[in-house]
Order: sequence, then structure tokens, then C-alpha cells
Amino acid sequence: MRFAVIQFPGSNCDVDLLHAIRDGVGEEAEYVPHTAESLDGFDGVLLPGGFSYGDYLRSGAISRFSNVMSEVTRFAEEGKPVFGTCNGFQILVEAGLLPGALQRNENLHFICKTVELEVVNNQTRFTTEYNDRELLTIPVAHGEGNYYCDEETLAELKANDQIVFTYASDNPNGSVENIAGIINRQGNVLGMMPHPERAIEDILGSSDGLRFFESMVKNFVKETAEV
Amino acid sequence: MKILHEPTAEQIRDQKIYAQWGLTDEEYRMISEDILKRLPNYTETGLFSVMWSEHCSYKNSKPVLRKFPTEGPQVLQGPGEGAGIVDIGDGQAVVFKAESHNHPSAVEPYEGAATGVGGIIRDIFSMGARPIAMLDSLRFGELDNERTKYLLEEVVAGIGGYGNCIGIPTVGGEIAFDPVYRGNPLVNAMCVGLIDHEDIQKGQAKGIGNTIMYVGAKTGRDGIHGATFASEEFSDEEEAERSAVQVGDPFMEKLLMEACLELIQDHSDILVGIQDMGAAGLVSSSSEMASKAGSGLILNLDDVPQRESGMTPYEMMLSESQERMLICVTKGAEDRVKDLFSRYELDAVTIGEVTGDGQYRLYHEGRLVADLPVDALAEEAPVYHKPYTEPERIQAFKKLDAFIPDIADTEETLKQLMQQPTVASKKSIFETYDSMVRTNTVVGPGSDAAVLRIRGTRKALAMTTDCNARYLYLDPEKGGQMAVAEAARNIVASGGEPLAITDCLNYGNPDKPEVFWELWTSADGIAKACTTLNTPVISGNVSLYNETNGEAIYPTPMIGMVGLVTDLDHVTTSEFKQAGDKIFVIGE
Amino acid sequence: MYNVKVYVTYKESILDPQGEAVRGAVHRMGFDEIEDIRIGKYFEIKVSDTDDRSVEEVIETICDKLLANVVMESYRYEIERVKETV
Amino acid sequence: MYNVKVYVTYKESILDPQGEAVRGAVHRMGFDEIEDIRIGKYFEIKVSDTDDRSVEEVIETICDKLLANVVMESYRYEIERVKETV
Ligand SMILES: Nc1ncnc2c1ncn2[C@@H]1O[C@H](COP(=O)(O)OP(=O)(O)O)[C@@H](O)[C@H]1O
Repeated sequence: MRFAVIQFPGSNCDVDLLHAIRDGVGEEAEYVPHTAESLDGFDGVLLPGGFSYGDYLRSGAISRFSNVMSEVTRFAEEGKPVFGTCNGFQILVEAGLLPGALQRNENLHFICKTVELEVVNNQTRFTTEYNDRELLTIPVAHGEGNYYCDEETLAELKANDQIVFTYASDNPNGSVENIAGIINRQGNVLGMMPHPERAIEDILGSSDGLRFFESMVKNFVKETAEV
Repeated sequence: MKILHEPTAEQIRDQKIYAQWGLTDEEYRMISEDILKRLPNYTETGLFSVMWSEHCSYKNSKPVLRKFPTEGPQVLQGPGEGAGIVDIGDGQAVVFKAESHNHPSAVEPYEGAATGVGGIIRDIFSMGARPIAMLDSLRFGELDNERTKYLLEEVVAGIGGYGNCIGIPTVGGEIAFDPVYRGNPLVNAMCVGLIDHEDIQKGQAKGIGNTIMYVGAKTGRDGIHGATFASEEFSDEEEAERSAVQVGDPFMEKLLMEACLELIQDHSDILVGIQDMGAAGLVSSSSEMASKAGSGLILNLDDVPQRESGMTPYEMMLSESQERMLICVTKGAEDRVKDLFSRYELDAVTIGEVTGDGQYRLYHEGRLVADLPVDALAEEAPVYHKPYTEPERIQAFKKLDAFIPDIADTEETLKQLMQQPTVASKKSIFETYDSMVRTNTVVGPGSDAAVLRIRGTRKALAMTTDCNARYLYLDPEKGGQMAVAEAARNIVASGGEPLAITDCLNYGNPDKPEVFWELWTSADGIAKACTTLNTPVISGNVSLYNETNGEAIYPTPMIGMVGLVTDLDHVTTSEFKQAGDKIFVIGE
Repeated sequence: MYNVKVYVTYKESILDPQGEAVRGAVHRMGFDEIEDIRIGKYFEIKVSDTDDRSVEEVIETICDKLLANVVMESYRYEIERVKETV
Repeated sequence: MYNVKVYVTYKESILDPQGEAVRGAVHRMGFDEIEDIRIGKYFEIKVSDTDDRSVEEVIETICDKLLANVVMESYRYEIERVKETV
């Protein structure tokens, strides 16, 4: 499986995603600049964490107008897998590929620590390697990760099993219903605040994030075999 | 069109305008009679006043710094460049330096701390290194008033704001609270970088005809005279007239860092020298680059990218606008540089060229506005051997009996101790720093030293900042030794072997013999400990005049130490691992 | 040439923790008469004349797409025509 | 009861990185007529009546000490008297 790691000006977890794919799951990954006009030849798109355009104005607000985002949107519409972590999630939300908005953390502080995540939907193409209701140890590092959506959207998210990860014990940002990660209706675009790419080696504290990327790869392999 | 009314050379002399900028009568006499053999004009006087400030010239602290051991087989670059470099084998090296931003942080704590972080990061990547970690060392008054709480909160937010955004993990540091820092908090930041030997750069402008280019953010009127400002004391009356604050733009710096690293790694054939524009901005970087290489320089100030209109040569040369670098490239390579930087949406502009005559010439609107021997500016500031005397308190301390605490309720005393902000956990602070970005942090904040693995090897780097200023107040020499020893213990306890140190020497007004004695004597202690432990001083920074209304802070030489962990299996953390394990005390 | 002022504020139903924090600080300063503080963003924009489209159209688009996130924020603006200063 | 609006903006010589970034974005969106954008803060404050001191005095102090950092920002405000809604 060949992954595109999109680099926006100010992305800073791009290198971590690249390593997670190359060293973690042993697949191919290439950087793709924000100016790129095409995503041909890629099987999955990864939007990294960081502070694209300094997160000025609102996180993700400016990057969603970059050239590559229209390609990412098309890629998503074709049903191919798109994953955004942290700033990547914020960009997906600003671009309208995922519902809701991300507000400043409730306590107004940036927070970097390891949290317990619960897998509430292990039937997505990103989570099949996890057990249902499994608890994962994954780092968060963000200042604007407080997921917000109106009642109607929340009801829809629930009705369609679009909430994929929640904070299990202590919610670091005050998000509605402890939401940490959601998926779109079609099931191919997932965004989450925590960083699975920071949890792929025990020496750094956890390897629970590895199966996230393994799920992506296995489901891709399965789909291509079926075709 | 604004009409400029700059004082004439005669007015500067007669009204002693130079004195307001920090030059003494004797210094002014040296400049006009010995060096120029004419009166310096407004711009020239300004250039001398910043370049001869303590902050840029170390005129008061040079004799002190000479005490430090700076050599060793491991040292690839000692003090004198943007940062020091130590060999770690396999063709790799570690680059590090610490920098203070005390005065700016007292005025505008968020931006002061943020731009301090930005500045030290530029020092590291201008050497050619990829910054891999940040540490800090902070001192505030007691947390019993709103002002101090505000300062703490904003300084921490500024450090996090900059470091998190640029994507360099902040992995450790220290904080202490004491009434002596109430009006004069200390904000010291340290950056550590990793480099391959062949990428090591120098800040030099050499090769007659080569091109000087300006890259990064535009120049505004920010922080003019920041360098002289950093060399002055505070008093309450001055509150209103402090110079304009610099605002940091970590996003711009991220782009600048990536562009400069690409230039260094992929275009070494055209790159001659690179230096960041830090304190005293354009004048300091350009004159140092020329002086180091024995060259002269011509700069055309009309070409300097400007954010504001009507800037004078004086303002442009002294501006401390952030996120700017100066580079020297071979003649004809300008377009390659422009192309590279434009991919990062950054300006790269030719502003001058290298000459062979050792003169520093500035042109503005077709006029020659400064014409000085570059060495006089960058190298020949006078060096002062300040008088020093032992403060009376030291003899008084010696007469005191050893203090034996009278503890009635051990548990209660222990609880009280643990509640002291200086002793209590700093988690609420360090959790606001991204300590993990770039996924190399094996041990983050919360242990004795932070440990970062070196990807692709079994090696790692351990790093820490330490200083207990109360010990120095009581006995500067012993206290200096203890600061180095504490840092070394933290490195060793984390599995590393100490390599070298950097420092930030934070002291009061050196014109007071008692303060200078503290500096002088504690340097002896630091030097002795470094010699014994074989950890030379490879870089550092001096911050003097840390006083409010005449009261000096404690002598506070922050020590930043880096050690090499030769195998990841050696990494050890400080917390107890499980019930039943045995506890030993080793040492005396 | 136009001077435009844009105000972006949280929708009423959205919590404004920063405003709450500032209100707390004001009360600690002893100003109990401050009942409520809401914090928003304020933009001062200079727009030059163009033949293609009206300044209202331009500002409306920019507000809607960029300056405000309409999921949680609302905006309003004032447009003032000014004389060119040459 | 008063409704107060406070505007805090950077002083002219102070860099506004946010404004710069947003201006760049607007230009990439094709709105070249936008010449300049500066971003500030906007506060909507509700103040109740008090006998001790004037609302001007209160707002002036809060602005000077808390809402703006006068080293790099300036502020202005508008105070509007409103009827108590009971
Ligand atoms: N300002 C700070 N920034 C980042 N980390 C900090 C800071 N202050 C303390 N820490 C971290 O908290 C831990 C404990 O610090 P400290 O109380 O100074 O311990 P010690 O006395 O053992 O040096 C260390 O890991 C240190 O890196």
C-alpha cells in the first residue's frame, strides 16, 4: 500500500507518520507538498499533525484552501482512505470532509500527555485490528481539540456509528461525549485528535497505534484482492 | 515624505547623546580619536553602541569566561560561533547552546519567552544542525501575587506556543521561585541539535565579490536597541518608555528552518556562511561574519526587505525583528537561493557583497551612511577588568553555626516541603509542552534528565538544565561546582556519560564589586567542576544587570549539560518501579 | 478604497471558556459589576476598488469561508468608503 | 446596565503574524483587492450599575491592566447605556 503524507506549510508530525508507515508497518510512504495537483498512484492519504499556517485564525482554517485539498476531497469522494490526526483532523473538519468543529481545549491550555482511548467502533477500515471496546494507550498533543457539534449532528454520528474513539477515563479537552475520533458516513475518512503514529514503538511508551495502520493496510489488501 | 532629524555628529558629541545609548565618554573618545579619527555620525554611533554593549561584546565578562575549560578531544566547536559542537562518533555530532531572554520576558512575558525560544533555535540550525529538543530554566518571585502568576503563565505559554508550533519537543527544564526574582524573572532556553560532521557551518562572509543575502521575515522597527536594553537595569519609572517588543512568528521560523537546512544539506557548493540575526540584528550578524573571515562588506540598505515605511539606516541596522538570517553565497548563485526559498514562500534578497579591505560600508538612498573598520565594530570593544570585593554577608555566613532544623513533626514538615512550588511536581507546566513530536523522546519531562534516541543507531542523548542559586548566594564557588555536579548526576542517573556544558550566567549589575565578585568566584567553581568532570564549556550566554530598583537577583548560572548514552539499554528513569524493590543510598 | 471592520463572535449557544477566564480575572481584581464577557475576533481590512465584483460580495465570501467557522461562530461587518491617499 | 464593546489591536509597528498569514490565504483564494488585514481582539462586556465608580473608570482600568498589553497593543471602547431587562 502506498501512502501520501501531505505536507502543509507548518506541518510538523509529517516525519512521524512517514516513519510509522515505513518502519512501523513496512509499507511505502512519500511526502506530497500542499501545492500538489494530483494524488495519482497513492492508495491512502495521511494528513499530519502540526501547526499548518501557524494555526493562525483557527487551526486548519487556512490550509484547507491549499491546492492539494481539492485533490484530497476528490480522493475521499472516490471512497479511498483518508486519515487526519490532530491538525490533520482539524483540516478535515474545516474542509467539511467531517462534521463539527474543534474548539480550544476547555482549560485553554495546550496539553501533551498519554491518554486512554476506547475503541467504540472496531468495524471501520481503520480499526479492524482492534478488539471491540479495547482500551489503547495513545498520546495527545493539542491546544484546539475540543470537538463540538450540534445536537442534530451528534444524533447522526451516533445513529451511524461514526464515533470511533472516545477518551476512556480523563477527557483532556472537554469534547462532547468524550469524542476523540470520528469517521464520515461513507466510512473512508477518519479524523482523530490523538496521535497513533506516536505509539508504534514500546521504547517510546506504547505500540498501540501500530494496529491502526495495520488495519488500513489489511483492509486495503483485502479490497484489492476482491476486485 | 517624512523628514528625518537625526542629530549631527557634533550634536552627538556636545550633547553626549552616545551616553544615552550606553557608550562611556572614554569609549566615545576611542571611537572618534583612535579608530575613526573623526566624529562618528548618528548611524555609526548607533552601530558602535550596540556592538560594544555587554550583550554583544562581553566587555565585562570576557575575563570571567576565560576561566572556563573549552577544549577536549570531543569538542569540534567551542565558544565563539552560534553554538558549540561535540563529537558523538559515527560522523555525527551534537550541537547545543543556551540563551537568556530575561529582560524582554519581564516586559512582555509571552512574546519575550517565545522570541527567546525562536532565537536559540536559529542559533542551532544556523550551525547546520537539525534542532531535536528544547529545555528551559525559569525563575520567578513567590507565587503569592497576581503579577507573578501572570508572568509564570505567560512565559510558559510563550515557550510552549513557539516550541509546539515549530515542532521541536520541549523535553525538560527547571523552575524555582524566590522573592529575589520578583521584579526580574529569568527565562533561559536551551536548544539541542544533531548534525553530520560534513554539514557544520560557520558564520562567515569571505571571498571577495561573494554575495550577501537576507532571508526570512521583513525588518520592522521592533526591539531597536534590544541589546543595550538587555544590558540595563530596570526601575519602576522606566516602565513607560521601554522599547518596542518583538513578536515571534514560529510558523515563519519553521519555514525558515526547513529552507536553511535544505540549503545547507543540498547546496553546500554555493553556501559560504550563514548566521542568524539575533541581538542587534543586521549589524551584529553582518559585521561578525565579515570580521571573522577577515573581509570587508558593502550593504545596500535600500534592498533590505522592510515591513514599515521610512525606516532610517539606524533603525534597519539595529532592528531585532525575528525570524531573519543572513547568508553568504558564491557570486552567481543568487537565483538558486531565491528559487529554494520561494518554495517555502520566503524572501531571499541580495543586499550586499564581500570586499577585501576590511571596511564596513552601508549605503542608503545613494549615500554612504557608515564607513567603519569592521574589526573595530565586531572585535575591538574594550575589555574591562572590573574590581571585585567579597560581599559582607559571606564572612557573616562563615561565622554562623551550622544550621540544624528543629523538626517536631517530620510528616508535617515533609508535606510542607512537598507543597513548595519549587519542590512540587511541575507536571501542570510541562504537560503544556509538546515533548514527543518527531517521536524520538525516550524519556520526557518528569525524570532526572530527558533522553532522546538517535534514530538509526542504538545511541541516545541525555540532557538537563540545573542550578540551585541559593547555594551560590551562600557560597558562589561551591554553588557553581554544585550546579555542574547536579547536572552531571542527572545525566549519569539517566544512563549517559556527560559530554560538555553550556551555560547562562544570570547576575546583577557587574559595576558593583560585590556582584562582580559573585560572577568571578562562581566561574572558578564552574571551571573547576568542568575540569574535574571533563565537561568543557562549549557555548553559553551572559545576562548581567538583572536588578530591580538596585536589588540584584541571586547569582544564577544555569548549567545545561548533554551526555551520550551509548546503548538504549542503559536508559534509566528516576521513578520507583514496583513495590518490594530495594532502595540504596550511594555517595556520602 | 474601503476600510472594512469584521467582528467574529461565538454563537450564543457556544461556551466561551476564554471569556469566562477573563471574567474570573476581572472579579479577582475587584470589579464585581462586570457581569459577562464574551471574546471575539476583530479584523481591520483595507480593500482596493475593483471592477469585477462588489466589496460586499468579497467580504461576505471571505467571512463565510475563512474568517468565521459558521458551525460555531457568527460574523458581521461594516464597510466604509475612504478617499485614496496618494 | 451597560453594554461595552472593547477593541484591542496591535500598535502599528508591531508585527501581526496572524494578519500576514490570513492576508496570504485571501490572496491565494484570488481576492487580490485585499490590501491589508490586521487582527485584533473584540470584547463584549455587560456591566451593571454601581454607585462607587463610573463605568468609564472601570473599563479603562480593565483595558489598561488586563485586556490589552499596552506595551504592544492599543485599545478603544464604546459604552452604551441599556435598560435593565427584568
Ligand atoms: N520549566 C520546565 N520545563 C520543562 N520541564 C520541566 C520544567 N521544570 C521542571 N521540569 C521537569 O520536571 C522534572 C522535575 O524537575 P525538578 O523539580 O527541577 O527536578 P530535580 O530537582 O530532580 O531536577 C524534570 O524532569 C524536569 O525536566
